[in-house]
Amino acid sequence: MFRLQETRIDAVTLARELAQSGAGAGVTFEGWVRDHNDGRRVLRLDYQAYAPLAQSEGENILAEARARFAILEARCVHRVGTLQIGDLAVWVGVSAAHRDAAFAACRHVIDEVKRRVPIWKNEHYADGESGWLHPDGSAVKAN
Amino acid sequence: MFRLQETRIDAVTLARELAQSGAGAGVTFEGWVRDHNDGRRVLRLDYQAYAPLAQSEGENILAEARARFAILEARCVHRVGTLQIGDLAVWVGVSAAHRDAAFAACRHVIDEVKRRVPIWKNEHYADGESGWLHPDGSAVKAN
Amino acid sequence: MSYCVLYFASLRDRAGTDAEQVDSTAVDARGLYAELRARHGFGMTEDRLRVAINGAFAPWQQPLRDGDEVVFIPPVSGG
Amino acid sequence: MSYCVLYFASLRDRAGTDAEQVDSTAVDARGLYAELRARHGFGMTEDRLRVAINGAFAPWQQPLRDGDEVVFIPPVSGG
Repeated sequence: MFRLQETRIDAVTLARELAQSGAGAGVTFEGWVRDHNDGRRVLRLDYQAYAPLAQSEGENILAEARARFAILEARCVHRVGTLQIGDLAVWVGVSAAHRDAAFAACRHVIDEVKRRVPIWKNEHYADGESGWLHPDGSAVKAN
Repeated sequence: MFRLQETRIDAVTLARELAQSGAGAGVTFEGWVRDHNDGRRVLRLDYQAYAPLAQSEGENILAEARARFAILEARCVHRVGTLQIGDLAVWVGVSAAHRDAAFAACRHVIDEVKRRVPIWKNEHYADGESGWLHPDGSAVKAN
Repeated sequence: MSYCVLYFASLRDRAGTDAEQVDSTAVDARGLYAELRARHGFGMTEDRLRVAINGAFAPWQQPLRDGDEVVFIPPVSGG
Repeated sequence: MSYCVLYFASLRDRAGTDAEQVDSTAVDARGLYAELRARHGFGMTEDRLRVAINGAFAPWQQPLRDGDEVVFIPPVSGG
């Protein structure tokens, strides 16, 4: 299950859905809005997504994780819209019989989501500037 | 914070305590009681601990994790007593600015807890047998 | 031919719109981007972008058909 | 001398108690375990155990003092 949503991510409910009687290990990753990035003070941020492609690419990543690792469940929810410091931006949860697979799959999912899913982050800084982050090294305020 | 407890582990409250404004990543590990182990059907299990040494060894592990990885918080709670299938037996939570450190530290803590902390698991099987697990290969029902 | 182009992130800011209908003689995304880059002054070169056609990643040289939805995907930064 | 020995897991089951006061001439944990192994019929050899004295891991040859709390730690299986 991959989902984009504009409302608060309910990690408690999501985590509960991972549990199964055959599962011995659950690993979750939560990505929160940090108050700083690259030495600059961040006030809030906006996420934009190309929703249909983000959805299908997110589902692809979860399917790959299930094919590649001995896991039972893999889920990911990503916020879009405006977020404040401390808000949960992305949640990944994986359950498995054993912890090796759960850790590896959880890490794989968040890495691939950050690498491939068409979602963009616009950070608003304390100095009044803002800019879309294009993590291959393009400058903030790239055009 | 390392803690042994006989009552249900409240993962929700524990996870909430990890959050900080400088934290961008939170990784949790949950170890649940599985309904099977080594091909045998498990009904329930008991955990016994040598509490004072478990406590100090658990604290040592968390201190090592903080020294070795760029993390903000690392916490672990382990149940003792009788647990049912699906019960949360151990919870590890780590927060950090970045996910590399959070994943590595969380993995390190659960691995070391399983390796070093004097806690023992007695599995009760569907066939009526039971036995302490001594994971270096000693037989179930070892004396 | 007429294409529906969607813009995201810095391309959206630069274009000043999230979508536009583009009448163009370009036959693939490469030609279309060159045209739009000149029109809007996008700084990003083609090698930094990926292309999606009708909601799926596609090669730059895939022939476009009338009515296609075309999206130029800047480096992503989710998570 | 008198030691307080605590038992856990399979050693507790075998000894039939979680703790006992042991009067012994053993001067270290190695000697004490040999004595208790003979008494209770523990199957586990010394190389599979660790020793804790007064709540801290300790070497087998550390001299024991009267009143010490001694624990033989079977391979752990928490988590």
